[in-house]
Amino acid sequence: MADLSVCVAGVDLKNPVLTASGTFGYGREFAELYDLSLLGGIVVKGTTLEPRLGNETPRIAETPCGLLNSVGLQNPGVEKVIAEEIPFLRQFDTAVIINIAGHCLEDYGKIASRLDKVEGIAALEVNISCPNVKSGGMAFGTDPKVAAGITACVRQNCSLPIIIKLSPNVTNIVEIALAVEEAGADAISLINTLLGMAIDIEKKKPILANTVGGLSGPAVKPVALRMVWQIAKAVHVPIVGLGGILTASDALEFIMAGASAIQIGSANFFNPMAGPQIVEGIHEWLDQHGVKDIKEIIGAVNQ
Amino acid sequence: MADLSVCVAGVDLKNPVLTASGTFGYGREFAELYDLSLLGGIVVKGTTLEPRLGNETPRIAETPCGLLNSVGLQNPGVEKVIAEEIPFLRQFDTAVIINIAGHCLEDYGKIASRLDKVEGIAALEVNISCPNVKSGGMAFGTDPKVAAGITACVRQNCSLPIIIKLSPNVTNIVEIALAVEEAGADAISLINTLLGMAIDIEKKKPILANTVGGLSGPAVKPVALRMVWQIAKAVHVPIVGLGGILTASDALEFIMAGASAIQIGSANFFNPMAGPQIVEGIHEWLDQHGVKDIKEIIGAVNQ
Amino acid sequence: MNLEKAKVLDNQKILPNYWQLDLYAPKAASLAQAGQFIMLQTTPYAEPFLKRPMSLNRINPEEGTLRIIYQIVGKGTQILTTIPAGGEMDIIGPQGNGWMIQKDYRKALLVGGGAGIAPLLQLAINLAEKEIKLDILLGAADRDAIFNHQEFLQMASVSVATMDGSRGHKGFVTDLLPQTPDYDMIYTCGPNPLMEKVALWAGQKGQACQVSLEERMGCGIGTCMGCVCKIKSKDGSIAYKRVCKDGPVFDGEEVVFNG
Amino acid sequence: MNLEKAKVLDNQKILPNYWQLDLYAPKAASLAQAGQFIMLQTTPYAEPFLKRPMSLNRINPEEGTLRIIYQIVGKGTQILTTIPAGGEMDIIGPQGNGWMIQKDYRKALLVGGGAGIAPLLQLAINLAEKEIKLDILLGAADRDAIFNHQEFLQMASVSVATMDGSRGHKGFVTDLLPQTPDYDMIYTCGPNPLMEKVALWAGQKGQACQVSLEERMGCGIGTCMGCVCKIKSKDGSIAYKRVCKDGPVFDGEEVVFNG
Ligand SMILES: Cc1cc2nc3c(=O)[nH]c(=O)nc-3n(C[C@H](O)[C@H](O)[C@H](O)COP(=O)(O)OP(=O)(O)OC[C@H]3O[C@@H](n4cnc5c(N)ncnc54)[C@H](O)[C@@H]3O)c2cc1C
Ligand SMILES: Cc1cc2nc3c(=O)[nH]c(=O)nc-3n(C[C@H](O)[C@H](O)[C@H](O)COP(=O)(O)OP(=O)(O)OC[C@H]3O[C@@H](n4cnc5c(N)ncnc54)[C@H](O)[C@@H]3O)c2cc1C
Ligand SMILES: Cc1cc2nc3c(=O)[nH]c(=O)nc-3n(C[C@H](O)[C@H](O)[C@H](O)COP(=O)(O)O)c2cc1C
Ligand SMILES: Cc1cc2nc3c(=O)[nH]c(=O)nc-3n(C[C@H](O)[C@H](O)[C@H](O)COP(=O)(O)O)c2cc1C
Ligand code: FES
Ligand code: FES
Repeated sequence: MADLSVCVAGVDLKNPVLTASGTFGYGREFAELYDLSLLGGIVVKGTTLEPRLGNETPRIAETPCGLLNSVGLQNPGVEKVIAEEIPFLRQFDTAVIINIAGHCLEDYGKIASRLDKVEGIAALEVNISCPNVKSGGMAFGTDPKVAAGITACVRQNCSLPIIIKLSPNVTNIVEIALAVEEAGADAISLINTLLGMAIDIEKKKPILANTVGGLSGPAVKPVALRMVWQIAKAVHVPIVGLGGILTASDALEFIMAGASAIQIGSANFFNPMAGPQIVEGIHEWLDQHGVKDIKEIIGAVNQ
Repeated sequence: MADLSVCVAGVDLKNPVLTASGTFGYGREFAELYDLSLLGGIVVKGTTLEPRLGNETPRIAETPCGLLNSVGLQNPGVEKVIAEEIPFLRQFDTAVIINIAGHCLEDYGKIASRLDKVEGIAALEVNISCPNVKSGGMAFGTDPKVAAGITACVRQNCSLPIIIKLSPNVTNIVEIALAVEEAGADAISLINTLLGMAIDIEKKKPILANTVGGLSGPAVKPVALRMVWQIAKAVHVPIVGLGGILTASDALEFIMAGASAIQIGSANFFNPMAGPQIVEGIHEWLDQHGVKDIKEIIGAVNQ
Repeated sequence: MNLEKAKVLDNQKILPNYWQLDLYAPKAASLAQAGQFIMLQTTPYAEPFLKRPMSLNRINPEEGTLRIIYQIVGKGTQILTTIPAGGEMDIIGPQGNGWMIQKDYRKALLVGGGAGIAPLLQLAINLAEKEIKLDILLGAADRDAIFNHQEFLQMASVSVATMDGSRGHKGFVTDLLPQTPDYDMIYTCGPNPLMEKVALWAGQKGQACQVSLEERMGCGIGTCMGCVCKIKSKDGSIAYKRVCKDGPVFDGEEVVFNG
Repeated sequence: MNLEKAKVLDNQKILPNYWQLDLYAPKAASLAQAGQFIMLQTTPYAEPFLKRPMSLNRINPEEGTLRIIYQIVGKGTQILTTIPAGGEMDIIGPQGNGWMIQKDYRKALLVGGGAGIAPLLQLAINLAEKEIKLDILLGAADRDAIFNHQEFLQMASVSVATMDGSRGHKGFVTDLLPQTPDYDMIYTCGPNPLMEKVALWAGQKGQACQVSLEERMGCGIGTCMGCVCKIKSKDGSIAYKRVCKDGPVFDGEEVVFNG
């Protein structure tokens, strides 16, 4: 069997398949279906300092080969995550990555320092790209200076490996990637959702209460893949690719584009077994193609 | 029957349904299927001063609910379009809109002035957003100053109504829209394609010879609709909305978001009868909902 | 959580806009409770992308079957009508909490509107088996949207209201709510305004009430926070709870309806 | 241009990786010429989005039928295998120019590889009807990818080559090209390297040759410029021509192969 282990942000992952923030809860539901230790890692729902209610409903609109969401970071707050969720996740032999978000620079610093010494956390994923919150959120991820500022602030406030998660809603993704790399990111993950909208023509109103939301699912895959490929040529830190991955073949596209690991987001809704099936599918493909180590094909299209 | 006529860039259209550049050729093939006079207008393939060969093949890659293309503006050049295509299109009672593109500012000026006095042209659509050409193309549409510069240049070189076609590959679409409005655009059309990529994992190579291409089709609809809605609140010139429209219901979403007219692009591939069927479908919807005039629902979600 | 490839036993039109789908899904059928729902995938492709939540109208654990009654609304339900007997579809479920029934109930009222009538049939059967006396009120736009009438009549007194008067009372089904109710529990499912009215009325009359909510769902399994509703605690604070996991059935008093 | 809703008469596996699809499409069948193709929509949904180009293996204008032989390659052809007899699918076609046949031909060579064998059968039938003498060379990876062998044998001498030697010559089908050909026309369809070799050889031997190209298609009707190939004019200048409209059949000498 091929070696599937990869190293991202200094974290050794048994395989490159992680689950994406906001689509996997804290793993409890999926743990009923399969052993979470099969996954390379789990990225939990975006966590904020204080509990957050999130946006009004409807929060979900289906779109062609995808969906819009405007959940708006509903979460129980960092204290409850530390008290109740991390201990649950620690049971599994998989990397636990906490996705964090904030209203302002200070928030990011505070939550990073709060999580710094908590046992069982492999890394932080810093969401500077949420399109669903009024203040901050996506705006942080569309300006290279602000993005770098948040990266530096998280860096100063904790010693955990940090993965900066980028927004695709930008003219120049390479510029942002370089800025966060320079500011101390140990890895970069992308993409978060594309800002989108859907209208109910009978009601003559947007479907989402929040008017706009984040587009995810297979529809966005070509954009995500292009951005991974673009930044892979520019940065030196490892890249975690995501956006529309549904199958092992999709995952391999991202890996060949330059991602050292991938995340499965909306696919968890389409096929709750996507995680272990993609791990399995990658294994099979590598074996069939005589590839002994997945690291041989990371960035293969650029070689 | 409801009144479907709209006015865009000072051009009276019998209905708001146009066909999008690059997906309809010069109408010849579709003229075998239906009377082109049923359409509000036809936007021809991107036309350049000199003939262009375009990019290497493969130029097409299918993606979830959409496709990538990297045709790269293959066209016979403006002289041949004037000599052979415009006379053909003039036969039909529909607005003929010539989509133009150039390598540099000068090109845009020259082609605009060449087309200025040609009979049978309703308007120019200025493509500052083609992702498939090496120099210029999309880069023009991602910088508000450059976009304004091209708009002003076309404005100075012809008296035809001009529609500026924007690229969605930007952080701030409103900024670009305002810049081209200020510089003299009579209308704004959007979106052109999103920059995307697909990989053939067996060959470990991009599917497109050009590596990246433009994403179109239903997949992009939520992004297109969001951008139309965003700029509708900001600009005063009419908006032509497109991106993933497949049905009359999709078209009505764009109209309610603020578009005065819409274009049908990739849908022509999925369903060659999309044009007249969408005109018909809009008619039916308006009649069923007691709307006497389509203009009543333009921008309805913002009211 | 149960994932299952269900087999279509039958799929037929029962009213102009309503279809009845019989599935063979033995695992789901063995686990299911009245008031629960399944997430149903309409095509094997990624389009439409999301699964559709559908209540269980009948549960037959012995035969391993489930019945769904679905209204044709949009793309997904249109596609559902094209799947012939013998076809297969992926389901997740049963999901959610189901109706709460206490042993000591003696009399209950069921109020259903439109597609919301669907989850009341299995409930009525379970209540009737426990010899709980039932009153049933069914409402819809017109008689073409009233289904299961005969089945309910076998178990209870049934009153019907239609907006156009084509069957029963002409007007809202809530017009039929009694002045002096004496139920141990009131169960309601239907459009939000209907349930809101019933919950309000029940509160005013000091009657307990359960409502079964609908919300657009991403995952249907509790992970995405897409399907939440506003729930008021005793202390007045408001929290968002997941319709798919914490519901779909909630205490009528707790729910904050949006109008 | 002809749009038609074709009815599936039969759809069955003929080899491990090849299926045979019989369609009732009377309009298309009445218009079609050997060497043309149809654009075939695999689902009624927008996923997969593009239609698949498929050559006509048999054309029966009297019965209004068309036969396609398709190799399972990816998503679209996988889905095709699930469509039962009685099903319907949208098609556009016939498309393209078809094989050119001149009245005075007396002897022709057909060289097919893999799925490229498909459009040669109707061609062979048409040539045989005109009493043109035929030699046929068929090649594939292994014998599980050689189809229509029996049908060809009824009309011509047939030689087969497989890469693994499981049928006929072991090696490339182009190994079987004769030293001193004397054909009025050579027709070839298959992978590009095969056609390139045949075209080169034909050129060297001073023989005329037609090749049927494949390219990824957007529209399949000539409007998108997606499917072009490089064609060299007499004057040496190079133009892009559309495989879907100006082809798929081109003069072998004119085509600039990329590899
Ligand atoms: C717990 C629960 C139980 C339900 N039980 C039934 C039932 O027994 N019978 C029945 O006819 N209907 C029921 N519904 C409603 C049913 O799910 C929707 O009518 C259906 O999803 C519409 O799908 P569509 O593709 O036809 O419509 P579209 O409008 O094309 O769907 C687009 C998207 O919106 C969602 N959506 C649209 N309307 C609703 C709605 N009312 N509730 C939730 N999501 C919606 C769809 O699921 C899909 O994601 C139930 C809903 C919930 C939440
Ligand atoms: C004129 C013409 C005639 C053809 N005739 C036949 C035939 O008779 N029998 C047969 O088995 N195959 C034929 N092909 C090839 C056939 O079109 C492809 O194998 C098929 O489109 C693959 O679809 P898929 O969804 O299974 O593969 P996928 O790889 O999932 O398809 C993805 C996309 O790439 C396109 N694509 C993939 N491979 C090819 C290819 N080789 N040529 C063109 N487009 C491709 C698909 O159409 C689709 O748009 C023909 C191609 C052309 C251009
Ligand atoms: C319902 C939902 C909730 C999400 N919540 C978060 C979040 O809290 N934090 C975050 O960084 N990303 C969040 N995302 C974005 C995903 O993690 C992922 O970046 C995006 O969906 C693209 O991947 P996909 O196409 O595989 O879903 C959310 C996505 C969805 C669909
Ligand atoms: C094959 C193809 C060729 C195109 N060529 C052009 C072009 O020459 N000029 C232009 O402005 N847009 C071009 N476009 C973009 C379309 O006009 C349209 O903006 C885009 O496809 C989004 O609309 P859709 O999703 O309805 O296709 C092309 C699109 C496709 C698919
Ligand atoms: S639908 Fe995802 S939490 Fe309920
Ligand atoms: S596929 Fe569009 S021109 Fe040939």
